[in-house]
Parts: sequence; C-alpha cells; structure tokens
Amino acid sequence: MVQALNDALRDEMKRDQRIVLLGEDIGTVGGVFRVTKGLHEEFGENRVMDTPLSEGGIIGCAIGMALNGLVPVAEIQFSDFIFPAYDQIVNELAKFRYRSGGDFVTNMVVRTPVGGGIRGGHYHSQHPEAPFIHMAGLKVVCPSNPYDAKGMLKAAIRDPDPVVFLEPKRVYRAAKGDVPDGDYIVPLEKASIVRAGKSVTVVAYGAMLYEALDAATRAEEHGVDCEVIDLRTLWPLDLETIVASVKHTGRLVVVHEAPRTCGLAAEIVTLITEKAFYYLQAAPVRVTGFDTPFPYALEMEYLPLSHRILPAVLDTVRASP
Amino acid sequence: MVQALNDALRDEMKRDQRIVLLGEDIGTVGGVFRVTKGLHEEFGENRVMDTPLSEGGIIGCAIGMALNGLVPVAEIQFSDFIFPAYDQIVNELAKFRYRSGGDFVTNMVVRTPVGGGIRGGHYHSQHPEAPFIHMAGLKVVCPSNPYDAKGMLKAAIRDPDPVVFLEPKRVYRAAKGDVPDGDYIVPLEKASIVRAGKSVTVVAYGAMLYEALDAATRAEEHGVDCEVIDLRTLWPLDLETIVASVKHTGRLVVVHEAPRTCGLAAEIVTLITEKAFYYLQAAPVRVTGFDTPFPYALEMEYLPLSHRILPAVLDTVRASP
Amino acid sequence: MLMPEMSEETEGERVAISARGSLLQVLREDGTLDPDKNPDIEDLDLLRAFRQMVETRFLDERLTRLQRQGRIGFHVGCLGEEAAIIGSALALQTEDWIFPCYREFGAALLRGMPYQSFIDNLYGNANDTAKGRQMPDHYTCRDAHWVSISSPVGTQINQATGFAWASKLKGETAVTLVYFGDGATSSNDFHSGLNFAGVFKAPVVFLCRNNGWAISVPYESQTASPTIAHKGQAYGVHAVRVDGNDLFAVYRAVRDAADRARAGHGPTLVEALTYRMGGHSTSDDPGAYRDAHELEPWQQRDPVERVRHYLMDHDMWTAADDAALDAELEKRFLAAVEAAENTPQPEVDTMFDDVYEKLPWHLREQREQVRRGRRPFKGGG
Amino acid sequence: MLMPEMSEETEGERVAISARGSLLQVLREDGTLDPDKNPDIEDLDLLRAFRQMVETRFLDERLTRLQRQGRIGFHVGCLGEEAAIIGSALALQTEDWIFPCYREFGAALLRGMPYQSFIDNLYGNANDTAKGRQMPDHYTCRDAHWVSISSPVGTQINQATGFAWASKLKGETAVTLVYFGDGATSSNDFHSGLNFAGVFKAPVVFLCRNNGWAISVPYESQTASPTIAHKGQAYGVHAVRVDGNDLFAVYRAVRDAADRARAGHGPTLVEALTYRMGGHSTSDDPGAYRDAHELEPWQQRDPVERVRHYLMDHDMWTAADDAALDAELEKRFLAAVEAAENTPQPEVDTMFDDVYEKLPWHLREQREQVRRGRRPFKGGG
Ligand SMILES: Cc1ncc(C[n+]2csc(CCOP(=O)(O)OP(=O)(O)O)c2C)c(N)n1
Ligand SMILES: Cc1ncc(C[n+]2csc(CCOP(=O)(O)OP(=O)(O)O)c2C)c(N)n1
Ligand SMILES: [Mg+2]
Ligand SMILES: [Mg+2]
Repeated sequence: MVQALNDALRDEMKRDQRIVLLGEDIGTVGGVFRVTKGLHEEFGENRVMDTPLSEGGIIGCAIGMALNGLVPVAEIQFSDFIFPAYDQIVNELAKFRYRSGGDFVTNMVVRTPVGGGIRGGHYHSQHPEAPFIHMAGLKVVCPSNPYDAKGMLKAAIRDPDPVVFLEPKRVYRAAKGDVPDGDYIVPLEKASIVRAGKSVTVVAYGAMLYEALDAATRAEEHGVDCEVIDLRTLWPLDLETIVASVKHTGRLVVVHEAPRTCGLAAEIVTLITEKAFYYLQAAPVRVTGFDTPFPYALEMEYLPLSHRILPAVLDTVRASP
Repeated sequence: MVQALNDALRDEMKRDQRIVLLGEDIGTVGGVFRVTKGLHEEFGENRVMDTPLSEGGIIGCAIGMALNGLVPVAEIQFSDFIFPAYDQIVNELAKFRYRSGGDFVTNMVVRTPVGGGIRGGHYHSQHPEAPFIHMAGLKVVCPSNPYDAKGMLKAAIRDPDPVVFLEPKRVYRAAKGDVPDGDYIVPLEKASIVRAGKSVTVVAYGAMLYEALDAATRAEEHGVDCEVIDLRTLWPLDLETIVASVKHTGRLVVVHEAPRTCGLAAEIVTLITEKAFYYLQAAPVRVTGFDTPFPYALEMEYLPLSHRILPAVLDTVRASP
Repeated sequence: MLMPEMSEETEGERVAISARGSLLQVLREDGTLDPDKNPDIEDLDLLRAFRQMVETRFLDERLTRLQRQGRIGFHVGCLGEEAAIIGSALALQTEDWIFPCYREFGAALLRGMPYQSFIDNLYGNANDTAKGRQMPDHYTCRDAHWVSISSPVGTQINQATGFAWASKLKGETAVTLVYFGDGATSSNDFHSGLNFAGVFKAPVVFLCRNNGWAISVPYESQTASPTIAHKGQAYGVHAVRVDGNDLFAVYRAVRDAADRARAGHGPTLVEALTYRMGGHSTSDDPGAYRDAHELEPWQQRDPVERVRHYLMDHDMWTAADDAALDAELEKRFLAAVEAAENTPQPEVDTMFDDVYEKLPWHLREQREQVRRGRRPFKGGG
Repeated sequence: MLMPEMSEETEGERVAISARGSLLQVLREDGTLDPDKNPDIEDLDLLRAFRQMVETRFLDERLTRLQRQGRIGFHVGCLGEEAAIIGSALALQTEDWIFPCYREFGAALLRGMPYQSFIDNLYGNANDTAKGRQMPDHYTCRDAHWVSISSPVGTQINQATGFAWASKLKGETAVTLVYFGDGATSSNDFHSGLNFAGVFKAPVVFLCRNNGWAISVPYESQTASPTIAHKGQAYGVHAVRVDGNDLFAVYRAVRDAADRARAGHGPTLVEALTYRMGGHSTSDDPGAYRDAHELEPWQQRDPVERVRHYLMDHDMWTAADDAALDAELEKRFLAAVEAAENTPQPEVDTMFDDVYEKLPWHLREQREQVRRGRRPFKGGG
C-alpha cells in the first residue's frame, strides 16, 4: 500500500502544481513509513516540506495554504499524535466553509497512519475516526488495499472538501493487490462488496477487513455465508449498499479496531435500525476494540481479530426471537 | 444551577484543602458565568487561580497538580474552547492510570459549560460529549438541575477518576429546584426516572431534558404516556435503568443537542438493540442536533426542541411492523 | 533597528505596561511628527484613516446601544485601539491579506467591506455574508482580502503563517497581516505560527494589539515576559514595539514590516502597545475587575484625538468637518440598520448548506425532516 | 549570570550548533576543572555517576542487539547524551521529582529504579510496572520520584510545571525537573509549560537535551531561534546554556537551577547542548539523512571518555576497574534478561484494569467476553 500511496502523490503532484506536502520527517527520509519517499528529491523543498514538531502548526499552516489556493496534503506521523491538531481540524478546517457562508473553502487532505498490530503499543496504535466523524464538516476515509489507496488518495486530493485520510499501517506492506499505473479514481461515495453472501452482512474497513474475510471463510465451514462490505469511505458512508445488503441477509455485524463506545459501529447499527428495522432477524452485533487504552503486550487480544468475529457471526445467525 | 455549583465548590474547598480551582477569568470576576464567584475572595489566590489563555496549559498543569496530590477543578470557559486541550485530556489524563499500571492517578475535574440556546452561535454552543466518551478512561457527566448539579459536582470531586463535568448553560439560570444546604452526594452511577410512563422511553440529559418533558406533556394530549429518563452520568451510563424501562415500554427515543452522527444517541440505541432487541416494538429514534456546525440565527431550528421530539415520540408509538 | 533592546531587561523583571520605554513613536506630545521616523502618509490617506477612526468609534457607541436595546445580540468593540487597527490596515497594499481577530471591523471597512454587509452580519440576517451562522462581528469578506473570523482565540495566527508561506511558494508578493491580542500570545497557535514563520521566512506581519487585558486577566498574569516583542526572539522573528495609540507609528512599523516581508526578509512581530478602554465586549463589565483610575493616563493618549489635533494644527480638519461627518455617519447608520432590520432571517434550508460543497444524503434527509415542518402541532416547542 | 548574551545575536542570524559560544563549561580541554565554576561533586557521587554513564552506554549497545535479534520490540537509546542525562539527575535531591522524556533510563536507574524493573518493561511482561501496556522504555517508578513516560512529544512539560506549582502551593521544597528534546520546544505544551511557569514562578527546571535532531529534522529546521536558551526570554524564564557533554557543567547548571527554584526564584530553562550519536531509535537509520562526518567533532567530545580521563588523571579509576565493571554489567544484564524472558506476558484479564479505579459494567462485560475464550474453535484468528 505504501507504494500505491506514493504513486498517487507523485501522479497528482505532476498533474497539479498546487499540491504541496508537509509534515514531520517527510522530506529526505520520506516519512517514517516511507510514503513520501523520493518525492522531496523529485519535487524539491518547495513542494515537499519537513516541518517543526507541531501537529497544530502543520494543520494550521496547511489550512492557510489551502485558503491561498494551494492543495496541501499534510502528514501526521501517527494518528496518536493528531490530537494537538484536533482544534484546528474540527473547529477550523471542518467549519471554514460553513462559518464563512461559502466564502472560504479548504481543499486539503490530512493523511495519517492508524491502527494496531505492529507492536506499537499504547501510543502508536490508535484508530481515531469517530472524533472526526462526529464533528460535522469532514470527509473521513480508510482504504484497505493498495488499489483503493491509490484511487482514493487521488479522489481525496481532488475533492473540494477537507478529507481525513486514514492509512491502516498494519497493511502498509502486507496487503497486496494489482495497482495499475496511471490515472484512476476510486470515488469517495461507494463502499465495496468484497464477498457476496446471504446469511449475514459483515461491515469492516482498513486492516480489519482481512479479519472479517478470514472469519467469513471460516464461517463457511459452519455453513454460514457472509456478505462482507469494505466501507472504504467512513463518512459520509454508503448507507445504500449496507441497507440493501441487510435487507437481503437480515443480519449485521460491524467490525472496527477503535474502542466500542461511541465508535462508528454504533452509528452503523443505529442507521440500520432506522432504515431496516423490520428486516432485522437478530440484533446487530459489534466486534470492536475494547473500551480501554491500547495495550502493547496484549494487542492481539485487544484487536477484533477473526477469532472474535467468527463467534459473533455464528451467534448472530443462530439467534432467533 | 450556577448557585448550586458555587455552593458545591465552596463546601468541598472547605472540606478538603487539596482542592484548587484554575481557569481563565475565574478569579476576581468569578468566571464568565459566575460559577466561581466569591471563591477567590474567600479562599485566596493560592486556591483559585486565574491562568493565562491556554486550555492545554490549564489541563496539563492541572494533571501535574493532581499527580502531586492536589485535587484540581479546572474550568474551560466554553466547551467550544476545550479542543486545544483535547490531547492532554484524551491522551494523557484519560490514560495516566492505565499506562502507568496504576502507579500514577489523577483525581481531578474538568468543568465546562455546554450547549446552545443562548444565542452563542457557532463557537459558544457546542455540546462535545462524544469525543470524550469514545476515548476510554474518562467519566463524563451532565446534570440537568441545581440539585443534581451540586450533588454530582461533589461526587465528581471525590471520585478517584478524572471527570469531565458538562454544565448545560441554557439552564444555568433558568432551571429552578430546591437545593438543600450542606453536604449531599448524587452518585455518578444512577440515571433518574423523572417521569414514569408506559408507552415509550425517552432518554435525555442537560438542557434537552426540559424539552423531553415538555414533549411528554404534549404527548399526553395524544394519549401517549412517556417515561422520561434523565441520564445524568453520560458515561459509564446507567444502562440497567434504560434497559428496564425499554423492556417495559418497548420503545425508545433518545434526545441530545450534539450532532447526530457518532453521537451518544447512537451508542444508547445500539446498547438497547444489544440488550433488549426482542423487546423493541419499533425502531429506536434519535432526536438530535443536525450534522452541521452550530448555527446562530437558526439555533432554535437546530436544537432538538420539544416540537421535534413530539412527532418522534408519536411516530414511534404508532409504528408497527 | 526597531528592535527593543533585549539586553536591557534584567532577569525576572516584570515591566508594567507603559507607553514609555523602547517604543517606536512618531506623533510627539507636542503634536508634531518626529522627522526621523515620519512615514509620510499621503494627506488623502490620512484623512481616510481619520474618518474611519471616527466612524469606528461612532459605531462602537451606537452598536453597544443597539445591543442594550436587545436589537442585536452582542458587540465586541475597540474603544481606544483605533490607531492600532486603522493604522496597520492603512499600511498594507490592496493585494495584501488580513487574518482578523474579532475587534477590527474598522480595518475591514477601511479595506472596502461594504457597510451594509457589516450591519447585516450583526443581525445575522439573510443578507449576512456568514449566512447568520456566527455571532455578530464575525463577518467575512473575500473581496477585501479579509478572511473569515473565528471566535477561538489564536487559531488565525498559524493559518496566516501558512497563507503567507503559500504566497512565497507561489512567488507572489502579497503580504499577510494577522491581528491578535496579548492573551492570544499564550495560545498554541501563536507558538507554532511564529515558529513556522521563522523557519520558513514567511512574509507575514504578526500584529499584536497589546491592550493590557484578556477579558479580566491583566498582562502581568498572562506572561512574565517583559514585553510581547521579546517573544519574537524565541522564534528568530524580528520584533518591534510601537505606541499603539499613535497612528503614524503603527503605520510606520507595519509598512516597514510589510516591506521587509515583501523583500523576502521574512516575518515581523509588531507589538502595538495600547489599552482596552471599554469592556471586553457587551457581555463584560470591567468594573468587576479593574479600577477606573487605570484608564486616566490612557485618556490622555486617546488615539483619535491625537490625530484630530494633528489634522487641525495642519488645517486639514475643522469643527465644521466634524459636524458634517457626524451627520453623514448618523445617516448611513440609520439607513443600514433599517435595511438590516427589514431583512428576514436566513431560510431554514440554508442551515444545511456549506457543510460540504454538495449536500450528502444524510444532510438531505435532515433537511427534509425540517422541511416537513413543526408536526403535528403548530407553534409549539 | 549563566544567561547567554541575548543581545549578541543579530537579527535573523542562524547560529549553527556548536559546542562553543556562550556556553557553560567546567571540564576544560586539558582535562582540568575550571576552578571558578567547579561544582565540587563528592567523589562517591562522581564515581556513581560515571558507573551509571558506563552502564547506560553498555545497555544501549546490548538492548539494540536484543532488538535486532527480535527479543525486544524496540529501544530508544542515548548514545552521546549520557552526561546531559546523568549529570542532571545527579544534581537533584531525593525529594525532587522527574518528568521524563523517553531517553533517560540512565537517570531512572541512577535514582534507584530497580534494574529488573527496567528490563521487564522492555519485555512488557507480567512484572512490568506498566503492565505491558506501553512500548519498551516507557516504564514508571513512583519510588524513584519518576513519573510515567508518554510517547507524545512535549506533553510532560506543562504537567511538570503543574506538579512544581503544586509543590509551591503546598509549601514544599521539592523541585521538579522535566526532560525533553530540541524538537519538543515546538510543541504546544512547551509553550504553555514555560509560560505558566514564568507567571506562577513554579519551582521547575526545564532540561532541554538539544541533541541537534528530531528524528531527521535538524535544529535549523526546527526553529530560527539562535539557541534554545533564547526561548526563555519569551516567558520571563531564566535560561542557561551548557556544554551537554560535560558532566560537571550539566551538574552545575542543574544544581544552580534547582537551588534557585527551591529558594523561590522560579523556573530555569537549561539548554544542554549535545549530539544524538545514534539513530533516533532502533527503528531509525540516520544514514538516510545525515552525513557520518557530522559526528566526528562530537566523537572528540565524548561525554563518557571525558569523565573517564578525569577520573584516571585523579587516580580515581583504573583499567582494572573498567574490567571489573564490565564483568559486573554483563552479569547483571544476563541475569535480568533471563528473568525477564522467563516471565510470562500479563494475564489477559489485566487488559481491563486501571482504566478506572473500579471496573465499570461495560468493562466487566468486555472482560467476560474475552474470558469465554476463543470460541468456537481453538487456535484460530
Ligand atoms: C481558545 C479560547 N479560549 C477562551 C476564549 C474566551 N475568550 C474570548 S476573548 C478572550 C480574551 C482574549 O484576550 P486578547 O487575546 O488579549 O484579546 P483582546 O480581547 O484583548 O483584544 C477570551 C479568554 C476563546 N474565545 N477562545
Ligand atoms: C506529538 C508527537 N508528534 C510526533 C511524534 C513522533 N516523534 C517521536 S520522537 C520525535 C522527535 C523528537 O525530537 P526531540 O524532541 O529533539 O527529542 P530527541 O528524540 O532528539 O531526544 C518525533 C517527531 C511524537 N512522538 N509525538
Ligand atoms: Mg488583550
Ligand atoms: Mg533532539
């Protein structure tokens, strides 16, 4: 996925002179995960800028640049470190268009690696989509594979609204997939049905998609046929696709790494009860990170891996009034 | 409610020398809403401290004080301005006990006025409970009346965990209620059933409780008998009380001012589908602020007032498979 | 050269705010201009600035009255700070940009924001450029190169740095000026704004209106730094300290700072030393925390009177001009207020616009819900 | 008196990092101590410090090896910064407190953190004081007055100010020292930490290890301030700049700063000028961004060798001592690693402890879910 993101940035920067990158250690080193590798060399220090150690400064300056007609793509080194910029993101970036009556807009992207499973422990593993989704005005996306990563990053850069672009670091190097050279877009409106099925709808995204797929494979052995949806865009999400699926399967499991309470799974479950209540044959189920800070040694117990998804899937299917 | 909060602070400060207050303009002026009025005079500048204009500094310093055995009660002037301290609150305060294996704990309270309806517009009206609830480690509370405000603030100060104490500013002066002198506690575990009923459970908190009650009164005219629950403690919430009520009424409406998506209502609806799915006779309904930034001129259209709660209640009761 | 002598202050010393010290002044006590520092403002510009200062003061008084009458919800004025605000705006070019704080409507009007637009914003009506979404005094005006105003203190500062930095990256000559108060120097965004500007030599002018107060918190409780200008050092940012009640000095300092920035020499922090003569806003009663006597020395340094005297001494202004201006201001004001009050509030539908460029499904649904109206009973809630 | 001459620097000048300039030095090139500045460290303390410096370096080397072997996940070392770290800790009293950054395990051991406890933390095993919740090098030790370590850069700085401020409010004499790097001076919490400390005269010592780099970002790209010490000015905070590779100088500066704080004279910012000789951590390859030649002058100033020479010159240390120490270090290390590797990982149940003091219903439920085990199949997922 790292290479796909790198390709997307290079392509877009060639296409559009207004695009600039800024962040910590993104220059010579190419970022701690090497997503911007080679771009500093290729585009120079006026397009790829190493900044001082201030996430608030990065986002505040990027907003200013966007207001001045550039298209900044800011990198936050780990999403655990995005919170010093939370005020600039939710109170400024998210509200600029609204509060100025459309007079001032900010076309920009905030990229940041998310999630656990790389022994990053407490402060290199968080997956904080919900606090950005809740505060109106942002688009929040999270690709699960290289193909989508490239197409969605391009779409995010071209999108007129600010986009928070979450990169699941557990699959930075792991997830394979054919990535075509050249230009293509994966639109930010559509989820993708990565496995068709009729027993239960499983919604997942990012690194947990693979866990959902693994659980689906194992469920087959139990005669359960999962439909797995890769959400891709977390907000505004593709509700139509999920509703259609649930109307078909009558059952829903939502998976995410972030803590359970007030997470995106609660939103999806609630939307489905609102839109398809009478189609539901069992209570929707959440399989998520626990409501604890992220642990180091026990991260594989914390994450909602396949071994936790499978029983949820089976229970849901077996449940009956 | 302002007076009740002031009483609680005075009582507790007399009882326990470790309690100190810090915040912007809380000294001579007694805070922009006068909650700390007279305390600077009474307890002196070593107990009531006006700080420089930095919410991050206020919370960071308060954490340090708490680690050193004081019990700080920090005031953030408006909750719209709490975000510069978001990092210190969710990444430090919420995680201190956990990350230190219980070696370091922080007994402290963050007080902040929340909510709209006072013509505060875009940046003096937000109600940001969800972003604090989602990040594990905090208790989040929101009293609706003076009696609870006093008893819950005392409980929060004595609580060994960090508490985010949200004060609904629309009822700072409006909400009346007998507040006994002297010491009493309202425990942070219990919701309160403020109106018993059998047709539908309405969960609300803070200023919106009064709207829910108003809607309940009007619903009566339509032959609908609402049970209204004042949540009081938003997290960890009193699920038992809500579940018992819904098992009884079979219907649920959740009301809050904050934007809908990934808000607390989604969590409550999801918890109820998890705990009482087969008791639900209709899809639970949310009546909330809209997914827009907070508007000034149209705030009474934005807020989930009685006129929006009532139809939701009636629709829910009339709904059938 | 305008740098305060940093070495003069001794360790730990708290310098009380005073208009003395190593302060740039141009308009001297005797009413003449210091010839060495005279920025040679064109007569027409000077008159334009003066009229704007008078109008600003007029509006502060009248808007406070409207607020007291309950006709507008709020106003945040700039009594005593007119020179710092108008002098700085006057020193910029049309191509330059301003990131405002909340007290500088005089500068916005000077830069061409339509008067009616300002008044409409105070009413949050359907013609308000901010579409009634923000409190009064939070207008926006792209044509005046005036960025949307935010209430949270300090957030505009690093945005201004980024904006200026972008001008530099694009090879443009526009300079960005950002307003903020002494309290805002404690904010996160002041810190990163100045730090990034220093590192990237962004063409930005940081204009701190040091008016001695952040609501009820006096300068000495805001920072132990002897002056705001000293803070520039921490970022390698050039800093100057000027008499903020001296229109000529403010103009000079900002013009020089803008020249430096335009020439590629990077940012400047300008500390304009002034005093907040009124309450923080119409919601504030300064009697609760400060002694009225404190105002007296500052009344002697009234920025508007100082310019009026200068103009009268130089036969550029007469008492008759005052009377004519008063009448003009009154007339314009009444007409604008009447128009604003006759304009309805924004349509409910507009609440859902501008969250995103296009309305997504969930906002379409929420708008639909509101459109269905106040069911099932009318007039309730 | 230890204040750098602020007025010396001219506007906009970028001073490259050098061990020269207005820098406090005690241990001179010829191996003698400057008699005017000699802090008179007791022999026993000096030997204790030296042994800790040697052990620190030993551990850095061995832990890096463990990481390469995949036996621990990560290590963040302090090669070249031993004097700044050990000298500062040595200058404190037992009652004093430390808010660490992530590179100062040498100081924690000097202050009495149990050795095994440090090694257990690297393994995140059941005996780890942080209960295996944090990455390696994020231990905690209340007994050593050592606060829990956080990864986010800078957050400990204003916490330290608050902690020190509380000591003052309680009338206690303890001083708080906080470690951070040059990169951390750009953080929000540096800004408010120093500002609040200046205003409230908190008894805190801000110890900035200026090691020239924040991962790949060099000092010149971090700030345009000529030195870190200059930043004290912005907050009215006393500042000193010392040779961070000189154990005696660091000790002297911190002892003086702590004395000042204890005497009620408020905070001091100590800039310890040093150099990060290794990678940022075991995850980093500095070859990607810096020239190895840059290290050469710093090799000449090796902080451990300088003390060793001094001790040998003064007949306090011999080659035989070196050998004995090596053997001792080796033995202790191997025993501790063995013990750590034989300790299981924390029980799954512990994952839910310490979120709150008492387990609330939702965590009880979640724990129950985990306790039920990996249903319905074993060994999967
Ligand atoms: C982040 C934030 N915290 C608190 C406030 C409340 N507040 C509004 S103005 C103000 C004082 C600002 O003082 P200063 O920066 O000196 O500007 P002045 O009002 O004096 O022009 C405060 C505390 C706010 N708007 N934003
Ligand atoms: C808020 C935050 N942003 C980014 C990081 C990633 N990071 C870890 S250490 C570091 C550099 C710190 O440099 P410095 O403060 O000079 O300390 P040093 O490592 O040199 O001792 C960075 C960018 C982080 N941990 N926290
Ligand atoms: Mg001020
Ligand atoms: Mg460093």
